[in-house]
Formats: sequence, structure tokens, C-alpha cells
Amino acid sequence: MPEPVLEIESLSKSFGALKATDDVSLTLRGGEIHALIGPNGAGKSTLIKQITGELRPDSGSIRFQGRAIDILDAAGRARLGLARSFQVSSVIPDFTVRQNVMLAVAGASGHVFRVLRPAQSDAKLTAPADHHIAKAGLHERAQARAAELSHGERRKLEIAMALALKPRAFLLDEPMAGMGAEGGGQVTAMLSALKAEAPILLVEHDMDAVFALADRISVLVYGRIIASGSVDEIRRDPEVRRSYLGDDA
Amino acid sequence: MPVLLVAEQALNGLQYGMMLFLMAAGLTLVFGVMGLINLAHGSLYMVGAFACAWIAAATGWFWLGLLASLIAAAAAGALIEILVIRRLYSRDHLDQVLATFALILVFSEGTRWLFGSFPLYLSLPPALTGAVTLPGGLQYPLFRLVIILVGGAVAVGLWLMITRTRLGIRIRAGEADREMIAALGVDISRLYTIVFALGAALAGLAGALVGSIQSVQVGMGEPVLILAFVTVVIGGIGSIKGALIGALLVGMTDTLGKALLPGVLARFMDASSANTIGASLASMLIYILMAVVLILRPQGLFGARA
Amino acid sequence: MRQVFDREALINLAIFAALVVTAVVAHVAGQGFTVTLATKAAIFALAGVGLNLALGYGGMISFGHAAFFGIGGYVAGILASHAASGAPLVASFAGTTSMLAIWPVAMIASGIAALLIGALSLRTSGVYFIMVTLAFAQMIFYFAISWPRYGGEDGLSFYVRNTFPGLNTFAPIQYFAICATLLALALILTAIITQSRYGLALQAVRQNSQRSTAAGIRPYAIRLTAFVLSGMITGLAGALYADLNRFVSPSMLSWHMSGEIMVFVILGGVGRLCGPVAGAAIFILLEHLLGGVSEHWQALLGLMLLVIVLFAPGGLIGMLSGRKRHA
Amino acid sequence: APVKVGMITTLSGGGAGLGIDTRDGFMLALKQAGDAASEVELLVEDDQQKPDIAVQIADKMIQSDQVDLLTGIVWSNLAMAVVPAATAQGKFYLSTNAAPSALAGAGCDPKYFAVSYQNDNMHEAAGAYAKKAGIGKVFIMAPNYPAGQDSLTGFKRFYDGEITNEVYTQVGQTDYAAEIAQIRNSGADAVFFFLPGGMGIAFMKQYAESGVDIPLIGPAFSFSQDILPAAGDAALGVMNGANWSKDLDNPANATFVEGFETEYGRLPSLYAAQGYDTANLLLSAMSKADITDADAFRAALAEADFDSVRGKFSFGPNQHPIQDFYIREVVKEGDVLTNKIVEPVLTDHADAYAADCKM
Amino acid sequence: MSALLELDGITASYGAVQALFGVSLAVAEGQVVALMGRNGMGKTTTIRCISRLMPLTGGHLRFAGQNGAALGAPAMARLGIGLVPEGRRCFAPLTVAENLIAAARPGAWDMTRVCALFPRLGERMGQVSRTLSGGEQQMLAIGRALMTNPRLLVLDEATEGLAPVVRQEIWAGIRELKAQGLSILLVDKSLREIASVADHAVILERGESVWQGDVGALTPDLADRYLGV
Ligand SMILES: Nc1ncnc2c1ncn2[C@@H]1O[C@H](COP(=O)(O)OP(=O)(O)OP(=O)(O)O)[C@@H](O)[C@H]1O
Ligand SMILES: Nc1ncnc2c1ncn2[C@@H]1O[C@H](COP(=O)(O)OP(=O)(O)OP(=O)(O)O)[C@@H](O)[C@H]1O
Ligand SMILES: [Mg+2]
Ligand SMILES: [Mg+2]
Repeated sequence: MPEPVLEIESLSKSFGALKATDDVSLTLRGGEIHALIGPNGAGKSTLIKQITGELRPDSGSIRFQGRAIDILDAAGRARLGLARSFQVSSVIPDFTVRQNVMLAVAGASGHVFRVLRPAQSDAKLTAPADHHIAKAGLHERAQARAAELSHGERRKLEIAMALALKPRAFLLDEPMAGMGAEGGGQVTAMLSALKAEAPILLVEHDMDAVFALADRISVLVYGRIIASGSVDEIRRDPEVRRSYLGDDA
Repeated sequence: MPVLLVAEQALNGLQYGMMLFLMAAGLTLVFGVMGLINLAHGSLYMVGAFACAWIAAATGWFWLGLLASLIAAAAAGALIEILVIRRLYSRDHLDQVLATFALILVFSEGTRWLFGSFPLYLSLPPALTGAVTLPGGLQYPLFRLVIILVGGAVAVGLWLMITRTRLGIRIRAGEADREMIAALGVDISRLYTIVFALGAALAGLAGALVGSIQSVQVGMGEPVLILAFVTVVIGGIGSIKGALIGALLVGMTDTLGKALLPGVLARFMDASSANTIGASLASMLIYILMAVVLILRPQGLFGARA
Repeated sequence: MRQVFDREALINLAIFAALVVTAVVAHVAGQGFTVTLATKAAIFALAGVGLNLALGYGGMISFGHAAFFGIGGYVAGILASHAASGAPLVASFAGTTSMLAIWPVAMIASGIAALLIGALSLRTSGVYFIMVTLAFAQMIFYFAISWPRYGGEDGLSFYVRNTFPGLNTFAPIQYFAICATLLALALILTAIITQSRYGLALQAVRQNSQRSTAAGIRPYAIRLTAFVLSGMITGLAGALYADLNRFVSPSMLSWHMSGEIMVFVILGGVGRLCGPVAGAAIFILLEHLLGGVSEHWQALLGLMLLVIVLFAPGGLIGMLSGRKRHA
Repeated sequence: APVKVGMITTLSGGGAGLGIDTRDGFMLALKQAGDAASEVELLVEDDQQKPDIAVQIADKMIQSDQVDLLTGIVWSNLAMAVVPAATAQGKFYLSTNAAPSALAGAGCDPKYFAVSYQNDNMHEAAGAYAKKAGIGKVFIMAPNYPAGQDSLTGFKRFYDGEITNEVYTQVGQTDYAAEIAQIRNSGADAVFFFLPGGMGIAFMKQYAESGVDIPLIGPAFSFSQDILPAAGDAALGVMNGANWSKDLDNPANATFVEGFETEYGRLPSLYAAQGYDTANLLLSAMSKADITDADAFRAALAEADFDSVRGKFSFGPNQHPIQDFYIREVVKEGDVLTNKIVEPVLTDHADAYAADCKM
Repeated sequence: MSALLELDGITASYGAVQALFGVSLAVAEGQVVALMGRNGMGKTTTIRCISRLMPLTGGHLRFAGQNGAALGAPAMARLGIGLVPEGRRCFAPLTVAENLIAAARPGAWDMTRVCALFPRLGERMGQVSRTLSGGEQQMLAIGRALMTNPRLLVLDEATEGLAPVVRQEIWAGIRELKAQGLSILLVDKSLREIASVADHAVILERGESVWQGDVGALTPDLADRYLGV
């Protein structure tokens, strides 16, 4: 079995009386897509925020590539190669698509305090950016302002930015949301190619995609993991069917 | 220091706080709840004071002047909302800063043009003058007690309006997403005109009331503006309760600072430097208070997440 | 795309050239005071260029830049007055009248102030940031008013302008040349910074700091750096302004001053390279022209400003370049 | 030869009333002088009560307009910014009001004349009155800035009784409840306060409401004719030290007061009186010497050979006035509040700094 | 009888960029119409035009017998358009209850009924909507539109980001609303669900309506060509 890249141990986070995540443990191994599913409000996004460092857990610890990252801030974790996409698209609205991705390249490089060379003509930024834009299928829109993108196009930009971080692990919060059949298909293809580069923790409600992609699935309900296993195991699990899948599966 | 003096100073702090709240109440509505940066708030305060002074002098009737202050300020508020502010909601906060800065110039110079450069006379009606004796033998001006009451009443009224009425909820919804509230069928423009006029009327009322024990002159609104902003920000933007608590805190800090600091410093240095240094520190005190509050709680005491 | 960019660059050049030409023509025509006005415009523009870096590019709406302007001014005033009186300032150092020595000190002093104020204020954001910066500036203002050592409210005069090797700083046109050169340098520096990788990060942080963080960028450090730089440039402007008047007073530290610097930036165009230059120049021109029209010229000025905000969103440069500001 | 006069004064903003009176008083004198004033060319500019603007106007008047003489500044901080630089450039400066101590002592200058008073004088007069009236204990109060500190120093220079409290208020403060509470508890027999402009109005109104009835004393500034209508009855009975009053009994003053009322339809203030005197001083010097001969002109000014509305008037060695000071009381004449002279308190009074002036 | 909502050749632009080049569609009383197309084809833009959040540059828009192009957004909403916008757009600092109250207009739908439809909202009445989970926000957006008691419910990707069970509930809800006779215009990516509820479909391609007809007539061939299925 490949080495675990990301190990989460007993993460808990409460908002007042509400336990958004409750003693969650989870691993992400090299080369896999680990899907995290669960009803709305189960705590999936909250979990991702704790992993990326946007939220401080109340207790528990996180190891990434064998080292504890609990003391790192969000930017530090991103530079280590923890890339994330947002559930609600989050881009730099007045930047072009290309500038958005260049920003991610610059951020990943860790050298943001360079002032002498114009960014626009810095091949260290532009070349990788163009590459990732093409990969995400946005090359025709490279010069468009992000604010002018349609919803689906913006989702693609999120993925391009995640790619640009040269990640060692992807945390994708509903990358499929809002993609049409065609776009969704593209993303599915992209993700299955991507997992060779780095493992993916995938939060997604699109079960067709999850069942097609996931190597493992964990189910989070009311902040607790109630089941974890292969696609078939999860599909058959009566508790999961009742609380989440309904008669979809 | 004698007990009675301490009691009186504490009462003064409370009263000054309430006065600040009264001055800030209109701003709380417009700045705190609608999210509009209106530097011309002080000008509306001035409009109220001038309207009151003018009508009171012309008719000899203070209460008519007070009514006039409400009407004049509300009208001025509605007018600038319709002519200027309305075009700026969709713009940057910065355009609001520039436009309302321009309005200050127009209002101040316009008022001078109408009323001249000299301060106007406005004083309290006999019914409100004089001092009353409080339990414990403390003599206290009646008017200051009235300010405490009016401030409290305005606070409660505003709080009820904002949190309990549909109007209040819709205003806050409009502040969060103007387009969306319009798409739900609420005529947000008219709503904003009403709220702005209401905020202006409160500013005018404060101008008239406070002006009658301070001075009514061009430029009287500017120090008020800054103090009102400080008050609202300490309490937390969007919170009426915050504005009230902020005002009381500022009032107490300022009054007690002025009263006590020189005495405290005199233990460490000679009397005359204690007096001047104490006074300088006292004048910086509310800003220090604000900085400390915001550094510890970046969203103000009762503000929602920044 | 390219075309439009060039248009704004041309406008920038034209604005700066207009300022210089005004001063030179006035000098040739013997209109010493017009040169002084142009110098004042250049200095205010420099202060605005400083603020623009924080406000326009970094999205930090500072309502307290008068603090840095005033600190720069007081550094110049204090050094010069000590040099004049011979009273030692620290140890045996008795001030200086050399601008070349005064400027770095002014920039360091205002930079340190910006570091302290920025480090604390940047914990907040939005309107709260506006108000904390104002609070810090007010503290310094009240301190200056009541601190008798350097004149308090009365301010501090130093009668003769400080010196610059090889130039007669008292000649209006020569002093203008100094100020205009520094302004040009600051503009070039701003252009370089904003085009760079760091500039990209700064502007990204302004628009979406959550996203920038997820891209591995620390918004706090990026912002604080810009804030300090911004304070230093405005501080330099303060030192120049002190020398223009040979006088400093707490009015340089007042919130009106902060407001005015902000107005220059907004009037000219937020986040536009030459926005502050256009804004300061127009403001001073209006102030000067309208002052001759009526005693109530401030009302006219207010009306003019209103017209500009309402009908020229994006400031003067926004109107001229006919294009939304691009990040 | 013609004399070009540059008047820098405050015509807009909160303090505009004072500058307008200064200007109007000055112009009234020119007007009344008729042909004698035809040689005077007057330029007036608004300093907005901002020191930097004042400096720039001074630069303009000196560089572009080439005035011979400057005058008109109301505020000390503006005067400090303008006067030394102007005299250094060889221009005369005649002060219609502000006369900070820095320019009266070591910083005096042959081209600088204070036609008004020295800043401390009014406070000294109040102090002298308190002493003369045998007031045992005084509470003193002023804003915390140099003029305020000078004011309390000036008062104490002539008052030798007990000071119960020495309180510095905030500049621009509008609420005085805390200070009034201290006054109530001070056990003082009188309160001396210096609170110019709106601050004074606010204090007096609040004091009148407070039920405290310790008598008030102040310098003339807070009770000048521009302030009184706004303060209203709250100012009644306050004693204030002054170098001029509209009821001073001399022919020049009668002409002035009557002329001012006819011309402008309001009562003149102290600032108007000082502006008027300054113009007359200038005219008197012009009739004796040519301004191009600076030494002669200076000598002519120093003679002070004009009919002052203050009666006796001469210059001391530091070119600051030697004049009488009075205590006035705020009274009501019909419906109008104004001042009435009670008694003179200092005669032929100069200032405390003259000895430091090496000229 | 004329349709409740009728669009005829409408065009619209974002600044200088034209986004709609002629969209025509009609929704009859009680009908459910699906608006379909790939990403960026103009579905949301069409909806923004209908809700009067964007000016038309050409074409005709009629709703409930009135010329919609002449109305502002609030007037249009009061005529009976209930919008569930793309991206939810709940009023972030307001609580769930306040979000609902802000929209409320008298009629059959009230808080009780909305909570019956989405019990989760009932549990979270006092929570600030900013902190709701994605799915909860979506429910709130639908509930809020219902509170206006619309004649035409307009749903822009209303099931996006919802758990399968909830999505099924929402589709069931939509079918229920349809059964009650409410007219609905909806945008969604799920062909299967659309087929189960919509009567009629309109397909957009590059800002133009290129196909419309019965949902049943939407062949796999057409779906492949226009929707990339
Ligand atoms: N800051 C907060 N304060 C209070 N409650 C919160 C906060 N953030 C999240 N919650 C609550 O925590 C729970 C988990 O939210 P989270 O966003 O993690 O859900 P999720 O699993 O991502 O759901 P979805 O699939 O709908 O996106 C929700 O009930 C939410 O309302
Ligand atoms: N605010 C905007 N400014 C400029 N162009 C825009 C803006 N919003 C959308 N567009 C452009 O208009 C076109 C139509 O966008 P629209 O959002 O209507 O697409 P859509 O069909 O809803 O796509 P999706 O399925 O991705 O939501 C797209 O090309 C998009 O880039
Ligand atoms: Mg989520
Ligand atoms: Mg869409």
C-alpha cells in the first residue's frame, strides 16, 4: 500500500453547541482519489478548512508528507503543496484568467517579494500558467477578466489555479458543481489523470462522478465518519443509502 | 476626591456618552446599518442646529425650532440622497468619501452664505433650564437628564426598528446584496431614501438639542463627525447596542480621564506638567481606547465578523 | 488591449509634462508664485502617490496618512531648527540643514511609524481599518498640539529652506525641480512595483485575500510591506512640504490633511499611476481659481468635486482613458 | 509713494468672523481717510485659518504682488508661520491681533509692530482685576495649547491669591460638564477661563445651566461682540479684561463706532477696532515718510502719531503697545448684549518680554 | 390565451460585450420550462434579463400581460417572479428567519410551509446564513423565493451542490409545486431530472435559442450536439 500523504487524526471543531467535525480521522494515500461524501452541513467544508489552515481545530492533529503541519498558517501549507479549490468559486475578479494562474505560480514559488522584473514578461510565471490554463481547458479565455467568466468557466479556473500550486495533494471542494455534462466529463477525465501527480481528497455531491473516480469513499454525517470503504461497499451500505444516497445509487 | 464629585463625574460620563450616542444615532443608521460612509453627517447635524436656532429666534418658540430641525435635516437628507448618494451605492466606498467630503464644503459654505460667519444664538426654553437636586444632594442640570432620557429612548427605538421590524430587516438585507433584495420585490431605492432621511432627522435633532447647550456655528459638525465615527466603530458597525455601549464607554473614558489623569500624574511629577501632560493624554484617550478595542476585537465590541 | 494601455501611459506622461511645463513657463514669465503652486501640487501629488500604493493597489483605505506626512514634516522642522539654534538633538548631534540627510531620516521615521501603525491596524479590515488608522493619526495630532517642546499648536518655523548641494533651494524653480524629480522617481518606483510579481500579489490580496492565501501568499506581510513603503513616500512628501513653507505645525497631522490626500487620489483615479498627480494638480488649480471668484469659493469647489464624482467615475484618469481600471 | 498692503486674514471656515471684522475695520479707516488713503493699495486674501495656506499667500504677496507691508493675521500659530519669514525678506508686518510672546522678546524685529497688544496682556488685566478686587481663591482653566498655557501664565503673573485648580481642556472641546463639576467642588471665589470661539459659548451656556454661581472672569476674546449674541444671557455679568471697549470715551472711538455701525449695520468688535487702528497707524506713517526709505518709515511708525480708538497709545522698545487695560462687564443694552467698562486695572501697561528684546 | 412569460428575440450585453443574440421562449400558466445549454451560453444572462437585473438592448419581454422591459426589478418581482439565483446569494449577515422575512409577501407560502418543505431550515432559524453549509444555503434561497408567493418560480441551478437525497427532495418539491399549478422556469444540468419534470425545453447556444420543443423530443443526438452529453 502506498505511503499516506495526508494523515488526519481526531480533528474536532465546534461552533457553539454544534459539532461540525467530531473526532474525524482520515488518510489520503499516494495515487488515490479519496472521496468524502455526506449530507449538506455534515462538516465536509469545515474539515477541508481545518486541513488548509483557514480554521483552527479545537483538537486533533494533521500530518502532511510525514511532518506535523499544525503550526503552519494557511499560506505555509499551500506552499508545502496542499492545493485547494473552493466550494463557491473564489478567484481574483479583476485579474485576467492568466494573471490568476500566474498568481498561483508565484505563490507556490514562495518568491512573492520580487519587485524588479515585470510579472507580465516573467517566463517563470507565464509559461507554467499557460500550461495549466490549457490543461484546464480555458486557453481561449486566457485574456478574459475572471469577473466576466460564466459560472462553469470559473470552476475551471479554480482547477487551473490548484494545478499551478504544483500540489502534493489536492483538496477539491465540489469541483463538479455547476459543470454541465460536457464540463463535468472534462473534469472527470482531468481528475483521473491528475491523481497520478498527487492524491486527491474529493468532496462531491455528483455521485456519478464519485462512483466513477473514487478509490475509496468516506461518509461524513453530523461531523462523524460513519462509513469508509470501496465504492461497492459504500453503495451497499444501508445507513449511507438512508442518510445520503437516497434511491440514486 | 469627595464621593459626591466622583458620583457627579460618573453621571457626567454617562450623560456625555448619551449625548454622543444621540449625535451618533443617525450615523449608526446610515453608516452602521446601510454601510454608507457619509462624511456629511456632521453637516446635517449643523443644518438641524441652524434650523432650530433660526426658527426659535424668529418665532420665539423653541419647540417649533426643534420641529423645524427635524424637518429641515430630513429634507436635506432626502435631497442629497436623491441627488447624490443614490448614484453612489453601486460604487466604491471611496467615491462616497469624495462626494460627501464635497458635500461638507457645500453645506458649510452655503450655511455661512445664508447665516453669516458669526455663531447664532440658541438656548434652552425655560422648561428645560436650571438644575434639579438629585438624591444625595447632588445638583444636576435638568437638561442633561433630559439628554440621557432622549438618548435612551432613541436607542431603544432604533434597536426595535432595526431588529424587529421588516423595514429594518430589509435595510440590512439591502446592505448585504442590493440586487438580490430588488429581485425579491423590495423597492430598495425608496427604502434607502427613507432611511437616509430618518438618519438625517436624527442628526438634525441632535444638532438642535446639543447645539442649544453648545454653540451653533459653521463647522460645529466636524468634531462631532469624528467622535460619532469613533463611537460607532468601537461598538461594532451595524449594531445599535454596540453604538450605545461604545458611546457610554467613550463618554466615561473621556470624562473620567479628564477628571482623574492630572491628579494621578501629579504623584509622579510636578503639578504644572501633570496638568498639561494629563490633559494631552486625556485628549488622546478615546483614540487609544478605540485602537485597543480594535486590536483586541477587530470587528468592534458587538460587530459581526469584519 | 495593448492600444488602450498605451493611451493611459500617454495620459500619464501628459499630466506630468503639464505640471513641469506650467512651472517652467511660469518661471520664465516671472510668476514666482505659480511656480510655488506647482511645487505644492508636486508635493501633494507625491503624498498621494504614497497613499495610492496602499489605498489604490493594496486596498488599504488609510484615513491616517497625515500622520506620515506630518512626521516627515516634523523631522525636517526639528532637524533644521536644531541646526539653526545649535542645541544638540541627541548626544552632540545638532540637527542638519542638508536635504540629503533630512530625507532619509524623514523616510525612516515615517516608515517606522507606518510599521507600528500598520502592524496593529492590519489586524482589522474594511471600515474598521479606516477608523483605526484615523485613531492613530489623531493620537499623534493631539500629542503634537500639546507637546510644547516644538511649538505645540503654534508650530515650528525655521525661516530658511534647507540646502541641496549645487542648488539654490530658495529659488522657486530650483526647489520645484527637486520636488518634481522626486515625484518622478516615486512614480517610476510605483510603476515598477505594481508591474512586478509583488505587485501582482498586492493587487490579488486586495481583491480576494482568501484566494491569495490558498495560493500560498501571506496577505498580512504583503500588505504591511506596501503600507510601510506608502508611509515612507508620504513622509518624504511631508519633509518637502515643510521645506516649501519653512514651517511645520500640527495642521499637517490633522484629519483634514488625511482627507485631502485621499481626495487627491480619488479625484485623480484610484489605483492609477498618475491619479494622484492629476488629482492634486486639479485640486490646487480649482482652489486657486475659485478663490478669486467668490468669498464662498469653498461651496463652488464642493460643487465641482461633486460633478466630478458623479459624472467621472474612476476619477479624472478613468474619464480620460475611458477604460475600467485593470489590475 | 504708494504703499501696497497685503492683508492675510481668515475669511472662510469657523474663524471667519474675526477676519471679516479685522478687514472691515481696516477698510473703514481707509474710507474715512478719503484722499489720504488713495496711496494705499490693499490686497486681501483668505488664509482659511490654515498656517500652510497663510505661508503660501505671504510668499505670493511678496514674490508676485511685491507688497510693501503685510498685516491682518488673526491667529498666533499663523503669525508664527508668516511673520518671521516676511520680516526676514524685508517686509514690514503690522499685527492687527496675534502677538505671540516669541515675537515680543528675543524674537522681536525692527520691521514688526504689534498694534493690538501682546498676547498675555488681556489675561494679565484679568489677573490684575482679580487681585484688585480682593478675590481670595481662583479656579483657572484654558485649552491645552501654547496660547492657553500663556494665558494662565499671564493671569498668574498679576494675581497672587490662591489657585485652587489649574485645568487644561481639550482644544475644540464642546462639553464642559466634567470641568463644571470640578468648579462646583473647588471652593473657589471666582473662575478665570480662556476659551476662544465656540468653546467659550458652549462653556458659558452649560455653566449657566449648572446651578453653580461662582463669578466668571475672562479675557476680552470670549466676550467680544461677535461672540456675545450667540452666548446670550449666559454671558451676563462676566468680567473681562480688555484694551478697548465700544463705550471708551474719546472722539476717535466715537467716530469709529458710529462709522462702523452705519457702514456695516452691526456693532464693531475688538478685532474691528484693532484693524481700524492699524490702518490709521499706517496712514500716519505714510504722511511722514516714504516706505522705500525703510528706516524713516519705521521711525514714523514707532512714533504712533495717530488718534487711537483706545485713547492713549504708544509703542514700547519692542514695538508692542503701551496702553491702558480695563475690566469690562457684559451687560444688556435694550435687547443687545455688549460690554461696559467697569474700571481701568492697568495703566500704561507694556508686556513682560520687552526686556528680552535686543533691538 | 397568451403565455405568462414571453421572450421574443431579446439581446443583452455586458458593457461592450454582447452576451445574448436573440433568445425567444415562452412559459404558459402552469407550465414547467427548462432552459438548457453548455457553460457560458447565456442561461444566467437570460434569467437576469427576465428578473430585470440587466437591461435589454433589444427584443420584447412580456410578463403577466405587461411589458416587462419597462419595469424595474422590484416591480417585476411584485408582478410575480420569484428568483432563486445562481450562487444562492443569501443575505449573509442575516439569520435564516430574517432572510425569509425580508422576502415575505402575503400568500399561501409562509414560514411554516417553507419549513415543512425544508425541515433543516426550521432547525437553523436563528443561525446567520453566512455560516450555513452550501446545501443549507441553497434551501434557504429556494425558501426565500417561495416566500414572495410568485406566479413564476425561476430556478438557476437550484440543485447545485446538494446531496443526492436532498436533491431528490428538491425535485420532488418542484414536482409538487408544478402539481399545484405553479409555473416554473428552470436551469439545470441534470437531463434525467429535467425530463421527469419539465414540459418543454429551450436550448441556448452562444446566446441564441437554437432549439425548443417538448422535452420528450430531446433526442440523445440533440443532447450530444448542444449539451455535450
Ligand atoms: N462559522 C460557523 N459558525 C457556526 N456554524 C457553522 C460555521 N461554519 C459552518 N457551520 C455549520 O457547520 C456545519 C457544517 O458545515 P460545512 O460547511 O462544513 O458543511 P458541508 O458538509 O460542507 O455541507 P455542504 O455539502 O452543504 O457544503 C453546518 O451545519 C454549518 O451550518
Ligand atoms: N459579469 C459579466 N461581465 C462580462 N461578461 C459576462 C459576465 N457574466 C457572464 N458573462 C459572459 O456572458 C456569457 C454568458 O454567461 P452566462 O453566465 O449567462 O452563462 P451560463 O449559460 O449561465 O453558463 P453556466 O452554465 O456556466 O452558468 C459568457 O460568455 C460569460 O463569459
Ligand atoms: Mg461544503
Ligand atoms: Mg449560469
